[in-house]
Amino acid sequence: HAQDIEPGGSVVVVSTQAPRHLNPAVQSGIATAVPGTQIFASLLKYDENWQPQPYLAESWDVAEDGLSVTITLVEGATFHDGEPITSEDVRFSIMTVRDNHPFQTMFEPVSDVETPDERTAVIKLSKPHPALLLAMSGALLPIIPEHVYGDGQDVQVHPANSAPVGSGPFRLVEFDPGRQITLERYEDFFIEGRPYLDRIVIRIVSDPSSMVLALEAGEADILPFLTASQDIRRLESGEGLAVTNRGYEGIGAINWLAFNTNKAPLDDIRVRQAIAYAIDRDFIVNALHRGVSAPQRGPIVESNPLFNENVEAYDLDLEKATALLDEAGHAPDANGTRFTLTVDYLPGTGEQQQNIAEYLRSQLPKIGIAVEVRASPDFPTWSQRISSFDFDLTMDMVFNWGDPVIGVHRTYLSSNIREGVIWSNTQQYSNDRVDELLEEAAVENDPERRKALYDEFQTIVTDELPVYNINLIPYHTAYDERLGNMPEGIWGLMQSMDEVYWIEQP
Amino acid sequence: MSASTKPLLEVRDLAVRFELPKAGLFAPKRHFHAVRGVSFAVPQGRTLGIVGESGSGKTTTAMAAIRLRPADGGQVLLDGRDILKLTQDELRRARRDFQIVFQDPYSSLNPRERVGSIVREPLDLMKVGEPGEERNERVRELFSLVGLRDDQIALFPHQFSGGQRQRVSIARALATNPRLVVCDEPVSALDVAIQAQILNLLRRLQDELGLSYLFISHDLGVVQFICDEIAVMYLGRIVEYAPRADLFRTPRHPYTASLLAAAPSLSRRKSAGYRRVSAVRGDPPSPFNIPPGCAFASRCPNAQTRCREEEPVLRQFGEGRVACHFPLD
Amino acid sequence: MSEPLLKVDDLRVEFDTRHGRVTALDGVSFDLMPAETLGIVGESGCGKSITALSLMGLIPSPPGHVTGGRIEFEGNDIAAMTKRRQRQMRGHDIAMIFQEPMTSLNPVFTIGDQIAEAILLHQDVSRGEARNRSIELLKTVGMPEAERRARAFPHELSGGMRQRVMIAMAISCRPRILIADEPTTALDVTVQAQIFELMRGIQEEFGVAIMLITHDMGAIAEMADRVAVMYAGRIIEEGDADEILDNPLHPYTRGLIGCIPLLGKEARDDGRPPKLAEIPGVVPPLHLLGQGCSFADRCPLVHDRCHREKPLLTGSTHCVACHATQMEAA
Amino acid sequence: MSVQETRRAIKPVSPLREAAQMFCRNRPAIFGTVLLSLIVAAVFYGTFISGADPYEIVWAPQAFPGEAENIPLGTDYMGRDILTGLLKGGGPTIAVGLSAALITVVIGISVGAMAGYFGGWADNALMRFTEFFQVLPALLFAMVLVTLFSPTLTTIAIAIGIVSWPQTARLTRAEFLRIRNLEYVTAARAVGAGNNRIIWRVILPNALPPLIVSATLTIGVAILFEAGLSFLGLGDPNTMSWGLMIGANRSYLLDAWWPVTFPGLAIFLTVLAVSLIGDGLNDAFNPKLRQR
Amino acid sequence: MVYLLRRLAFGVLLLAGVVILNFLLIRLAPGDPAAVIAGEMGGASQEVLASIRERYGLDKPLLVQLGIYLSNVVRGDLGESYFFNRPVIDLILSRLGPTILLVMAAQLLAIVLGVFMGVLASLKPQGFLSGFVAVISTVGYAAPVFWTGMMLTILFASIFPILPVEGMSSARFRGGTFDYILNVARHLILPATTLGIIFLAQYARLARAAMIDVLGADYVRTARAKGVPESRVVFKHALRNAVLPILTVAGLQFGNLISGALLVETVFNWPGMGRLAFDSILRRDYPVLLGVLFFSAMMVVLANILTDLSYRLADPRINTEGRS
Ligand SMILES: Nc1ncnc2c1ncn2[C@@H]1O[C@H](COP(=O)(O)OP(=O)(O)OP(=O)(O)O)[C@@H](O)[C@H]1O
Ligand SMILES: Nc1ncnc2c1ncn2[C@@H]1O[C@H](COP(=O)(O)OP(=O)(O)OP(=O)(O)O)[C@@H](O)[C@H]1O
Ligand SMILES: [Mg+2]
Ligand SMILES: [Mg+2]
Repeated sequence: HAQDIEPGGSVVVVSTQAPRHLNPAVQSGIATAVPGTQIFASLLKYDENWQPQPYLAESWDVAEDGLSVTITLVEGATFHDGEPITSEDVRFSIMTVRDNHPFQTMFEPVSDVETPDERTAVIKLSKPHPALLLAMSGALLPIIPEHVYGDGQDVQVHPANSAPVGSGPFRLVEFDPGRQITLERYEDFFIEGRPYLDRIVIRIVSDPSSMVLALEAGEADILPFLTASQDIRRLESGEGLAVTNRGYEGIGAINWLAFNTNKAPLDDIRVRQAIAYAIDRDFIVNALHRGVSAPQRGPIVESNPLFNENVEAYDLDLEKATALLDEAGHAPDANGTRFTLTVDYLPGTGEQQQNIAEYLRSQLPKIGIAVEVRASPDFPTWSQRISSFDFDLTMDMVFNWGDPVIGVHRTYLSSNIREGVIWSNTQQYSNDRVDELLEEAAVENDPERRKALYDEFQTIVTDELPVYNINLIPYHTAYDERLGNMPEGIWGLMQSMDEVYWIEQP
Repeated sequence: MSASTKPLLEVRDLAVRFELPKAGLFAPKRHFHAVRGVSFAVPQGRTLGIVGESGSGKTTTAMAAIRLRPADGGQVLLDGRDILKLTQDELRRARRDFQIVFQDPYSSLNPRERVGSIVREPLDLMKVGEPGEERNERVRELFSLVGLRDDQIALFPHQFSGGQRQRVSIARALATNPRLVVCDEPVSALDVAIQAQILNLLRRLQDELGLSYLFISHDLGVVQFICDEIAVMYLGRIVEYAPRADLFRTPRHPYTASLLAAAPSLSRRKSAGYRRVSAVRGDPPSPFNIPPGCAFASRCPNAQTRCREEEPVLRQFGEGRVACHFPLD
Repeated sequence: MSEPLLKVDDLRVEFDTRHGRVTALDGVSFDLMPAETLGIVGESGCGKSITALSLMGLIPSPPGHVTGGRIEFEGNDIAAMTKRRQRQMRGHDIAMIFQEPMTSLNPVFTIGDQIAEAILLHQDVSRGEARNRSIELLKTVGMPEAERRARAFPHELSGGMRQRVMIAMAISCRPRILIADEPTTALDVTVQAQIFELMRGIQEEFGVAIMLITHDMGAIAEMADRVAVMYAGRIIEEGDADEILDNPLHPYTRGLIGCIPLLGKEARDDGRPPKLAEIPGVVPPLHLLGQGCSFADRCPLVHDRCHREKPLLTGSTHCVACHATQMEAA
Repeated sequence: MSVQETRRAIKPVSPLREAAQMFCRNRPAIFGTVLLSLIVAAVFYGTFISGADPYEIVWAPQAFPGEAENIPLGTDYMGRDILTGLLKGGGPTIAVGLSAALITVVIGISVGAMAGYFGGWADNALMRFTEFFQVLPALLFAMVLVTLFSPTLTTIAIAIGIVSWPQTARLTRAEFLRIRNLEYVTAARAVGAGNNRIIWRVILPNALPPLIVSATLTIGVAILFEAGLSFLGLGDPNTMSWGLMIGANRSYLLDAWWPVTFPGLAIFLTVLAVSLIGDGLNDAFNPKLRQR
Repeated sequence: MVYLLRRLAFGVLLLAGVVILNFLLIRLAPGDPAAVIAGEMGGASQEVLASIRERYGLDKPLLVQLGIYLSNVVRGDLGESYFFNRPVIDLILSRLGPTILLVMAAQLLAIVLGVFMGVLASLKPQGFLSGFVAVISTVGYAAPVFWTGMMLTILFASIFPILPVEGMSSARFRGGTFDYILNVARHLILPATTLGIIFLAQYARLARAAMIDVLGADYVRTARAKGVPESRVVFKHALRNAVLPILTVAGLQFGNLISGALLVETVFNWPGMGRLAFDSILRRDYPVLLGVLFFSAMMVVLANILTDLSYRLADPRINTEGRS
């Protein structure tokens, strides 16, 4: 149907997230990923069925023993400065990401990348690494030019991070930090005839209502990463607009309540379970989030094939909760209060975090736990508190990033209890069996066996509850109906928009 | 009326200067000498008048003389004691001997205080008499002395007319039985009818209490009415200093003469074809840069070269003293 | 006797105050002859300035209201004139100088401009011409270095000079009448004398009629041909200057003259001048004025009738409004 | 020898009573007073009598005002009752306003009085110091303070106080400069009063009227400030306040106007009442108007 | 001239003070900038933290850091943003324009309209208009500015969607300079009005009071006595003088304007310094925050100097040195 597509036109994307710079190789997060995946191409794409698809890599081949992967690059691919993209650049990119990206598990097993010829790269692994292919897609492995970033400067603060020479379908025209990013079609993109759009403008808007208004007024065309239920509901009924939650499976953003398992009384599993039983997940999902978000029962996103259906769901049961607390020896005082806990939350995402924290304040007293909400004015304050283990309960939002190895292990491995590092095992949960299971799963190439390992892991951690999973962050994209081929893979807009086109230009 | 010759207050060589705003960031400090070496004496029970145009330094002189403003030189002897050398504490105690009445009856009374407590304040501060009834009694006594009624004690200043306020001021000044009262133009803000009431009152009080006045005015009529001796100031200096009768009969300084010529009188009638021929021209020079020589030279009808070069000193001439190279006779 | 230049008849001005409506001028009548000087004296608040302002049509409204009376200029009723003509009259036919030379000039314009503005308003001349004339005028009023001073701002001048500027402005259009509201009270005596001299000179040169408002009896003696004495919003005595000064009829006028410590009053035995005459009490506030004579409370000659009935101004050349005096005369 | 008085003597009225009379004749000021009384009564009821919890979820989120019987002003994004929020949130809001104004007044008057009274280098130094605080935009500076020292009601009140005192200091200084040269101050010195007495007993009472007016207006400013900080998300989340209600509901503005509008109105009416009273006091104390 | 130099010199001292005060304040407050930077990168280990500290000089003693910072500031280098890894000065300069545009537009609107209303009201102090101005000025002052902005947003987004409520220009916009100006102007209407209303209220009230005062002054009476037509009395003689207190206040308002702009920029997503400041506070991007504080203080200082100068132009009384 490519013949029917009339290329051209520009698209305005609005977002509240301001990227620090545009190089996803050294920066995780949505903000950098959206423009980053337009500017840089990855080796693979992932389709909505979690299957790898060719992109910069024409083909790939995983060795029997799982200890090497051979990549063949497409022909004629060039960077935006016209230099050809070679296997050297692939090697450089993988090494840069391995050494600099915060998700260390992605390429940690990579021992070397061999480059027998310009278009062939052989990735050598020290141990089998089933997560590798996923880690080569989306924003996780941008192919960056060695001749730019390999000049010896610290790549973390490389000037080219803000003025990148990319490999993807769009090239940077202007990066106005905190305000706007303007991208333009790269004429020599390695896929013939693509991209269809001439121009992408990513505008950073501080106020969510403004974004909604802009979309309604036709001033903007795409509003990704929308989570506020009222905005979703409003835009769903908006004329000429489409709203979808597809394309976010890979991120797998889980909204959860984390326990400081090292601190009394939360070091008692029964107390954690009691709290879980006292929380009404249905109320949160259906009333607070008006049904836009999906319940999440375990540590692996429910849409991921690895999810274990049979984990304990902790449906609301106040009697059981009180019984557990009684059993744990926390008798209520004259006011009916057993003990007081503080709950922190990640600032800035009200409906997902603060509202639930506040809900806890009104809910947990029902089982005799007084709750004090402790606000952090900004992210750094919160991250400081949590990563130094200065908390009782905290709401948190952690991403699966496709493969458990990348996004799940970090929360549960006892080896990842790292003071000062946020989104490590800040719950300080430690279970030898869990450590064992995760280590095995990380190197297990057989899908069946891998699933079994993860099933057991999921059962254990939902029983022992270092975190109580609440819901999947209801990421939605609202866009102009007249846009065709909106990315539907697991990475949503953190994926190249080279196929997006205007069915009918506005 | 006792007319002792021993002075109650003697001021010697008093000097006051004010700092002027600097011209530039690094410009030197500039000063403006408002009072330049002024000496005079107020005898016990008598009145010394100081007259002069506005800005000539009358108020500054008086204020410095009772240390309400720092002096930059000179001596002020009250009964032989130098007021300028007293410590703050001594000064506070000494203040009961000298008090002041201000020009503006509207701004000299604290509007937030009842007049009774205004008059009582000096008694409290200087611990005169027993607190309580004795002081209240004294306040009532003072009220009747200055011609106010008892029932007005509890009123606020704004409920009085200008003349009545001036009476309150006088009562306050008299509260501690001072020996010297400085009157800084006490009647110039008042209507003529009221002015007469206050002048008569001041004279009566002097007779009854044996007060000494240092009386400042720019109105020669008033000065003539109340003063025994008169000092005429011009730009920070005394230019003539003489007993009343002599000054009015035979002014020695041309400036004094022109003041007298300008003073109001009912006898100079238009109907009688009176035409004023004032010899003095123009305004006083700016006090900020007084020319060398005699300060009055620029306006003086008799000025000679010497006047513009050499500053005359105050010297005995006739009955009084005069600072002029060519005094009139 | 020639026709009066200005004829004021039964002028009445009221003010809205906190105490309700008060009468500031109550039936004021007088004439002003060409080239004569009429002195108006009285204590503060008796209505002198209000009289002057109402002649200029400058009573601040609100709170003031001219509620009665008639003012004729050369036989024409001012109230009947158009607003435009009234405005022309101001400054052109009747000029006024005020008590406070410090505040009466606009601080943000040069004095040359302010004089020139008056000229431009009333005469058909060019700007340059107006400027030249204003310099001329400054010379006329004895301003040293007139050219330079024309470019000065008011704050750069002394009080005496500012009053000269006011006079220059007032005479810029050769007015027929010059109203001087206490022109010298704020000035030093030696400067006062110079201003009086200047006014006298101007009167002789231009033949203007002067209405001199003052509370200074000496100034009256020296300047005025005729005198009107005001008390609490009324004229209580009027007549030739000599008549009033030598033979005051109203007890208030007598008190007023007697209470001034004037030079040349003979001394007592001890060498001091005699005690001053006193008028007891104060001028009553306007809202407390009663039915009768407003001076009754302070009057040594007061009797019953004074509290009941307002005395009328009677007499031909020397008029007085006092029951006691009138009875005596009768 | 007593002077004969005018028979119809002026009735003695103390200046304060006179000001009170002026104030009572000022219709907007009376309106402000009544309004403020009503608000304070409601807030008092909310704080001390009503037992309702403003954080309690009582109904479906964002219920329209009057949708159910017990929620006349609707609910917010969490389903919390807005009326309860208004009643409970007024206390902290007004408390922050009052205490910030108090801090402002205390610092401002002390600094201003010292500078104005002593003059010279003390004045110079103090005024330079004041200017220091004045060149920083107040809200920005307050934001920095609040973020750096964590947002609690106390820090917020202190921060607002710290950023707003310079104006009071300047006003106080100006008044002291003016009054210290008046003759009654010299008179006080002439009868032996010391600096302390002159500053606190003579000058301050006379400088008070404009300061009272300014303090009144400062309460309003402080309330607006608190609201501004809360709006930006720098309020104290554990204490319900009007600003917090606006800030929290802000992102739901398009769907539900009432959770934002009502607290906004509450702030508006309170500040309005306070400034009407301030204006009334100003007129009442203003000697210019009183002369007539 | 000497005066101007002195003012400037003092302004520089003042700014230095502001910089030092804020630097110390920010550094002494709880919170480790290195942890913040690490957090922005997505979490990091102790070693990374140490390298970050070293990279940004955070490992040196505080006073040394201050010294380095000051000497850099003198050279026009405000450091590098922790968050964006870009020179702070670039970030600020790109935001300065919009803020100045907003602030100036609001100020202009407030002054022109406010003074006009105030003058009209002063002519009849008891009249209807006067009452109206009194009401407007208290009402405009009492409403929280962000709330007004939000109400306007509802009004112009939901009810009458005729004006843009977000941004400074359309994201889609591509066109000539003139169209661009129009586009920006349309976007400016709501923010400038919102911000202007508070100040309009104050200027109207001030102008009314000042005019009533001035109209009762002796020199106005003199002008009338000269026969000057009333309109000229009002607009030439009186207004010139009444402008003086307004000027003073206008200068002093500058800081408040910037404060207000902070809120208005947030409501209307105006891409100015206020938002940069707010974002940097939340990100603990201290170099940017310091830079913004420095720049806004500088704007206030400059505004004060300009006000002073214009005051000197408008009021000849201050102009003469060695006053008498
Ligand atoms: N605080 C001050 N600072 C600077 N100069 C001052 C100060 N007080 C007075 N002067 C100046 O000192 C000179 C003398 O002032 P002073 O008040 O003593 O005059 P005066 O003779 O009392 O005048 P007046 O008749 O106007 O009261 C004047 O030129 C005045 O401007
Ligand atoms: N705007 C006003 N509102 C109310 N009353 C006023 C107003 N202007 C003047 N008056 C009253 O009118 C009366 C006469 O005032 P006027 O100014 O004519 O007095 P005056 O004789 O000129 O006094 P002075 O010698 O003090 O200048 C006074 O009692 C005054 O209180
Ligand atoms: Mg004096
Ligand atoms: Mg008058």
